[in-house]
Amino acid sequence: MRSRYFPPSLAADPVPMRDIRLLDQMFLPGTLIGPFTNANPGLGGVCTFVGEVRFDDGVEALELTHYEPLTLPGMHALADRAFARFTLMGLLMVHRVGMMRPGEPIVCVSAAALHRRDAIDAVDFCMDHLKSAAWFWKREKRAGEWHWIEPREQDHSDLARWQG
Amino acid sequence: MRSRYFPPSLAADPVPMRDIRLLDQMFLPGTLIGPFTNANPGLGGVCTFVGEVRFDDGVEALELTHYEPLTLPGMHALADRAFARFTLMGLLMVHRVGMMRPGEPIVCVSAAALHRRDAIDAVDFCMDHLKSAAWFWKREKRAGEWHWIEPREQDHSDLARWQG
Amino acid sequence: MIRVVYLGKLADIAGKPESQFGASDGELDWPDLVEVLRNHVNPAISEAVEDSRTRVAVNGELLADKTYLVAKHGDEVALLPPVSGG
Amino acid sequence: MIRVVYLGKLADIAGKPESQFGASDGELDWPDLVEVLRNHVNPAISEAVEDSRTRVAVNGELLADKTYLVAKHGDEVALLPPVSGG
Repeated sequence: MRSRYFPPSLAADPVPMRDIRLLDQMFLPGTLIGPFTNANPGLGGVCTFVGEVRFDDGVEALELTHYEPLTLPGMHALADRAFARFTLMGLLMVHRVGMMRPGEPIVCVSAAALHRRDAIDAVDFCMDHLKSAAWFWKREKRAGEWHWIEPREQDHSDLARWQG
Repeated sequence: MRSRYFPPSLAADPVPMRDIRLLDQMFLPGTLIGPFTNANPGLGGVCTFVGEVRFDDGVEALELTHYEPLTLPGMHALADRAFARFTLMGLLMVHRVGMMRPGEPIVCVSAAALHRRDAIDAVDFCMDHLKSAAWFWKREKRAGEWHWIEPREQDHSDLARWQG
Repeated sequence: MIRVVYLGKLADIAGKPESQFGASDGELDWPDLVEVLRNHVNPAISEAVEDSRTRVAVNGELLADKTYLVAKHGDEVALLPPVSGG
Repeated sequence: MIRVVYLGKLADIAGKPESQFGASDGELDWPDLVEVLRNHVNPAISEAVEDSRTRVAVNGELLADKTYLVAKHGDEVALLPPVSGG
């Protein structure tokens, strides 16, 4: 292993960079990721996942309800677990709430690390756990009527990947 | 499973979007990822990995040599394998060659898919295989002298993850 | 008064986003809550909160076992159905 | 003439990025190449290309087994050391 040189700005501030937000308005992921990357000088890699509201058959809109006393603490607790599990320099986790149209970004998770395995796995881990950690309920509007989206089996198998 | 609605632009052009480049000049990942995302309407998620030249102890510069008759065909063959293995809408794979300074982006892989598992796994797969697929040789300059970087054991274990 | 908040589709089942209940002795336990929901809201919401997948939080703290609920005057009780997939 | 290209650190070992070799009968096979490198470049490059991890491409096509090399006039033979980690 080679030893690492940390640029002065990082050496002076070894606290990992954490940016966790709930937004009730449309956002542009690029406006978050650029500053996030620049806030982590000396990184080896940044992995970013952006989820958008899909153009599912006949879906006109999607609404996300959350319970504020649980959502943000849940996202911070998930960030704590990601920082404990992976060697990260920074973590950005942004989630939309409220009403969205197909094509709009709904979630953006970005992890900066010295090594790419940590960055990629941290994003994968956060995405798999975000729904169960942050208590979002979704309903979609089809033909003018709202329908709640039920839990899926896939969510459980996603979480099982990280056990043991 | 819900059926999917594809917006007209996608339905008219079902060929997956592929953007593979070798660049011998500094690039800004954001200027590639925005247009890439917009070129894939109807996507569910985009995963992007950007690798930067690390600030390793005393490293002043990094130089990547490649062998042109193998590099670009190697990257296209890797893209073929990613499209065969994952359900992707688009794949962007950009790699720097030539001389770079610490902090400069060296690689950017971005995958767009209907489902996040495909997008994340495709980026992970491409990053693990890029070095063996594309024939890059690296040397770094320390105290004014160039030193070749030897293969690492980690690279073999990265590839073994995708076997079987 | 104790504030009860209905999340996700529980709000549709209750027909409102929240209710306020008084407790004669100042405390509301789990059997009290199930009964007050059945009698003062509707039987469907009472059944829905008894679903094993419905979780309960008091003042933002999730209960490991909702049947141990003890809500006091001024508390906020949130009724949380399973989160959505997709 | 046959063009031989040295990639990565092989260029340092050879002391140049490429060489041109003639072949008396118009063809150069693997033993010919190893010998011509030893006699006309230096012994170190000859040993380096014999390393099992050094691969060979002819006109951009990787050889599955480099010892089956047959290079003809006008061909480009690339000598490829293992790619770098990191």
